[in-house]
Amino acid sequence: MSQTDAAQKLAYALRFGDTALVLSHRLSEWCGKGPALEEDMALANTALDLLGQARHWLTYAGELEAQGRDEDALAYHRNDREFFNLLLVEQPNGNYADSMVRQFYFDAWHALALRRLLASNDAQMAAIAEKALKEVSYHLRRSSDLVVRLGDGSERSHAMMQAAADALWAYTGEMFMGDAVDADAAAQGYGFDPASLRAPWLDYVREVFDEATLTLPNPDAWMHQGGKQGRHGEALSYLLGEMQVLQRSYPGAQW
Amino acid sequence: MSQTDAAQKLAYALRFGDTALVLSHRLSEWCGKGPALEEDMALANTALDLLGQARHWLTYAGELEAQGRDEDALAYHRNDREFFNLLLVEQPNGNYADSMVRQFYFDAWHALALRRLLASNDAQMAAIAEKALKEVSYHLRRSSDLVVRLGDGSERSHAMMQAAADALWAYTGEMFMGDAVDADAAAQGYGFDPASLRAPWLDYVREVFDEATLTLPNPDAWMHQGGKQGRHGEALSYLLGEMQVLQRSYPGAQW
Amino acid sequence: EGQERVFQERIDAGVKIEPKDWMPEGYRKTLVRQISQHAHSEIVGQLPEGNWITRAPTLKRKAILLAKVQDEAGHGLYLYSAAETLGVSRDALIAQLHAGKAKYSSIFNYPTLTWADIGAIGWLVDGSAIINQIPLCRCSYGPYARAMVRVCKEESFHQRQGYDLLLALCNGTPEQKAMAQDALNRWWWPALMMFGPSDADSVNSAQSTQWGIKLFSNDALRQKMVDQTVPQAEYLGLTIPDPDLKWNEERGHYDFGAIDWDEFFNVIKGNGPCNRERLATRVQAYEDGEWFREGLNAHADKQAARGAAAA
Amino acid sequence: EGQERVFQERIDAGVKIEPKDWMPEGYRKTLVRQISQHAHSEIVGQLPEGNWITRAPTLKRKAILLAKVQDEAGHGLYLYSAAETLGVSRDALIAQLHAGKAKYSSIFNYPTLTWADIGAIGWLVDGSAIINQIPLCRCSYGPYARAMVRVCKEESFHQRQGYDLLLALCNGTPEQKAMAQDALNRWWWPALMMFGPSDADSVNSAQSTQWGIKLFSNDALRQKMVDQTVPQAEYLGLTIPDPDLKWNEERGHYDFGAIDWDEFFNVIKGNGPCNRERLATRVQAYEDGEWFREGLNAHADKQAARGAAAA
Repeated sequence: MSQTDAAQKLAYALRFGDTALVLSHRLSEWCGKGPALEEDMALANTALDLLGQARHWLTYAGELEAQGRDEDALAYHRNDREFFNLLLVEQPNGNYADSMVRQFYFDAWHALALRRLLASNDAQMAAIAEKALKEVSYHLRRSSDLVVRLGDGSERSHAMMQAAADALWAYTGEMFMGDAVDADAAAQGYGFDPASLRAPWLDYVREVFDEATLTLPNPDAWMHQGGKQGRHGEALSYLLGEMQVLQRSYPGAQW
Repeated sequence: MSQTDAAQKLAYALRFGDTALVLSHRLSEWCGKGPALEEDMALANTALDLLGQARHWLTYAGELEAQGRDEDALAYHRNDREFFNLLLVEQPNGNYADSMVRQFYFDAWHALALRRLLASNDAQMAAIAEKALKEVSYHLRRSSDLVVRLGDGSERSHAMMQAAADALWAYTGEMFMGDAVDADAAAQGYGFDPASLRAPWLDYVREVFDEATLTLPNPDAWMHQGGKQGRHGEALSYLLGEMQVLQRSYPGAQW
Repeated sequence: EGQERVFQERIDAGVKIEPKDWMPEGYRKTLVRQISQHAHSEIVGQLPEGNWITRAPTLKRKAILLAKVQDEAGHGLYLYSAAETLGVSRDALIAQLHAGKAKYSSIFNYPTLTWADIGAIGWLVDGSAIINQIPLCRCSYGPYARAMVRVCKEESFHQRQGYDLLLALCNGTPEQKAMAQDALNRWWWPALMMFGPSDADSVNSAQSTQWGIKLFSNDALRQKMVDQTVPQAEYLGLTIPDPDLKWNEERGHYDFGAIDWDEFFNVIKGNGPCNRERLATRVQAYEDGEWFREGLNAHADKQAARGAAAA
Repeated sequence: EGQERVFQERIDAGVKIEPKDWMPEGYRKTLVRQISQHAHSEIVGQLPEGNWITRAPTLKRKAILLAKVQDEAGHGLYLYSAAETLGVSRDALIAQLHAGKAKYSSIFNYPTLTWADIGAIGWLVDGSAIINQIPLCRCSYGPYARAMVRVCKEESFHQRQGYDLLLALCNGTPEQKAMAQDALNRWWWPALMMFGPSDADSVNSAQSTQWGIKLFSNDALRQKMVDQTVPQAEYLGLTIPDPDLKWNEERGHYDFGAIDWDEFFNVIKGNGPCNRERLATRVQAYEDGEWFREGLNAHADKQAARGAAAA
C-alpha cells in the first residue's frame, strides 16, 4: 500500500468513526431530558451503540495510521478541522423532532452504507460493518417508526416533523457526494461510491415519508458539503471543546 | 506580611477578579442576540468594563502570589474549584429579564463594595476600586433604570421581572456572608466586613423594587453559598471549559 | 379484622404479597410512596451523572457512564411498573414529582463538580443504595422485591465501576488524586445521610418493620456502610473527612462523628445546591415533550380507528 | 424637470444633499437600499465574530474583540439613523431583513471556524470594507457620508488589530501558523467577492455613479484590495490561495485568477454555509426580545399619562 493509499484509507475510516462519535455525543446531550422515559433509554442505547462503533473505527484508524495513536488520542486530540464527520450529525439537537429526523436521515444512510461495507475487501472494515449493521438496523426501524407515528400523529407533531425534515434536508446531500477519498475506496475495493446510495436512500425516505404523510423536500435542492473534508459548521468546535476538556486540561494523565 | 496573610489577600483579590471575569463572560454570550441594538451595545460595554476590571484584579493577584503568573495564567489555567467568583454571576443567562435582574442585584452590591474599597489601606486595591467605581456607577444606574421600566411596564414584563427576581434571590445572600478571608481583609484594613453591606443593599434594592412595583423576596430566605470558597454550581465548569479551550489545547503558545 | 390477620400471617410466614391479594390501605400507601420515591430518584439521578457524559475523559469511561445512566432509566421503568401494580399510574406519580409533592433521594440535589464525583457517586452513593436495597430484595411485596433483585445486581456493578474510576485517579497525577479526595470530602456525609435519620427520630419505622417493608434499622445500615467503606478508602489512599472516625475494638465497628441533620432537613425542604435546577430540568423536559406524547397518542387513536373501520 | 436638474447640479458641484432637500425617488430608494444593507451587515456581522469572544485565547485579545463587536453595533445604529433621515424607520428595515427581503453582506454567511478567522476577518473583510467605504465618505448624501467617516476610522483600527492577531499566529507555533494559512485560504476569495460582480455585470452602476453614490468601479476597488494585500500576506509569510496571482509589471498591478461567481450568487441566493443560521439567530433574538420592547413602551406610555395627569 503506498503512502497516499494509506492516508486515503485512514481518512475513510475516520469519516465513519468521527460520524459515529459526534452523533453519539449529540444524543448523549439528551440524557435525562427526553420526552418520555422510554425515549431516554432508547437515546442512551443508540448513543452507546454509536460510541462502540466509533471506538472500533478509531482504533482501526490508529492502526492504519501506525503512529501509535489509539482511540482516545484520535478522539481527544484532534480539532474540528481534523474531524471528518458528516455535517448532518453535528447539527445541534434542536427540539426532539429535529433530533429524530436527523437520526432517521442518518440511519437510513448508515444502514445502506454498512451493508455496502460488508463486501469490503478489508476484512477489518467488513467486520466492523457487520457488527454495526445489526445495531443500526434496529436504529433505523425505531427512527422510521417514530417518523411515521409523529408525522401521521397530531397536527402539531406533523408540523414539527415537517419543519425538521425541511430544515435538515440541506445537510443530507453530503452523504452522497464523493471525493478523492471515496474514489480511492471504491477503486481499491474497500469502500463504495457514495452516489450509488442516493437512489435507494431517496426511495426509502420517500416511502417512510409517504406513510408519515410528510412531504419529501426537493431532492435537487442545493446541499451543504465540507464535513467529510474537515470544513464544519460553527457548532462542532464547541462540541469538541466540551468533549475534550479533561484530556486537554490534564495533558498526559491516565483516566 | 506572613504567608497566610498573603494567601488571604490573594484570595480576596481573586474573588473580585473572578467575579468580574465570569460576569463579563456571561454578558458576552449575549453578543448579537440582545432584544434591541442599544442593548447589544450596552451589554458589550458592560462586559468590556468588567473584563478590564478583571484584568486589573488578576494582574494584581499575580503580583500578590509572586509565582510569575499573569492575568492570562490565572484566567486560563485554573479550574472551577480554584475560581472564587460569587455564585450569582455564574448563573446561566436565562431570558433577558434573568440577565438584567442578575446584573441589578450584582451592580447594587458591586457599587457598595467598591465604595468601601476606596478606603482600603492597600493602595493598589483602592486604585482599582476607584477606576472601577466610575464604570460600575453607570452600570447600576442603567440596570436600576431597566428594572424600574420593565417592572412597571407591561403585565408581561412585570411578570418576567418578578419571576427573575424570585429565582435569583437565593444567590444574593452569599455577597454578605463573611469567612476567614473576609475577616482578615477587614482586620488588616485592606477590605471590609461583607455583612455590613447587607442593610444598605437591601434598602437600595427595596427602593428600586418599590418604584418598579416589584415585590422584594423574603430577605431571610435560605441562601446558597460556596462560590467564594470555590464550590460552584454545575454551570461554571462548562463556562470555563469554553473560555479556556485554546489555552488548554495549545499549551505554551503565544497569542 | 380477619383479612388483616391473614395478611400479617402471610408476611410472617415469608409468603410474598402479590398485586391481587388483599392488603391494608396503609400498606399500599406506604409502598406506593416508597417505590415511587425510589423511581423518582432513579430518574432525577440521571441528571448529576449525565452532567459528565459529554466530558468523560476516555471513550471507555464514557461508554461505562452512558450504560450506567441507561440502567438508571431502566430502574425507573421497573419501579414505576411495580408502583403501578398498586393501582397508581406512572403519569400520576410523575405529576406528583413535578408538583414538588413527591420526594426523591436528596443526594441528587448536590452538584457533580468534577469527573471524580462520578466515581464518588458510584462508590458511595450506589454503595449506600445497595446496602439500603439488598434487604428489600426480600421485602414482603412481590413486585417490589423482584424489581429490587434486578436493580441490586446492576447497582453493584456500578459501584465497582465507580471505585475503579477513583482507583485510576488515585494512581494518577497528584492533581487527579486531589480531585478524588475533594470528591470524597463532598460526598461522604451526604452518602451517610442517605440512610435517613436515626431510628429514634424516624416515623413509621415500627409499622414498616411489621409489614416486612423495612428489615433493618437506618442506623444499622449506616454502620454497615461505614464499616465497609473505610477499608476501601484506605486502599485508595484517601482520607475520610471525619476526625472522629476510628475503629472501636469493643463494638467491632467504626465509630464516626455526628451527622449534620440540619443540612439534611434543609436539603429535603428544598434548600440544596441543585433542588431547583433538578426539578426545573425534569419539568422542562416533560413540557417540551408534550407534543411528542400527544402525537404518539393521536397516531395510536388513528390506528385504532382504522383497525375498527377495517373490521 | 427643473428640480432634478438643480439636484444634479448640486451633486456635480460637490454640495451635499441633506434630508430636507428635494431628491429623486430613485436616489432615495437606492440610498435606502444601500445604507440599510450596510446597517444589516454590521448587525449580522456581529455573529461570526461574536462566535469567538467567549473563547478568545487571552484577555487582551478578548477585550479587543469585544470592543470591535461593540463598534459594529454602533455602526449599525448610525447607519440605521442615516437611513431614517430618508423617511424609513429602523423597525421597517429590520422587518425587511427578518423577512429575508433585504440583503446583508454575503461574507457573513461563512462560518468562523478557528481563532485565526477573527484575524482574517479584520485583515481581509474589514480591509475590503474600508476600500469600499472610503469613497463613500465623499458621497453625495450628507448623513451617509458623515456616518461613513466615523465608520471608516474605526474600521481601519479593526483592520490593524486583525493583522496583528495574524502576525502573532504567524510568529507562533507551526500549528498556529497553519491555522492562519487555513483562514486565509477560506477568506481570500469571499473577501474579493465583497466588491460585487464585475462592472460589466453590475446593474445600476451608471446611475449611482451619476448620483455620486458610487465613485469607483467594483473592479477598480477589487484591484486596489489585491494590490494592497499581497505584500501584507508576504510579510506574514502566508500564501495567497491563487496560483494565477502574479505581479504585472506593465499594468503596475497584480493579476489574479478568475472569481467563482457561481459561489457568490449561490450564497446570495441563500445557499451559503450559514445563511439560515444567521437569519434564524437574528429573528430569534428579535422575537425573544418582544416582551422587552413592549415593556419599555408600556412604561413610556404610563409615564406620559402620569405627566399629562400632573400637568
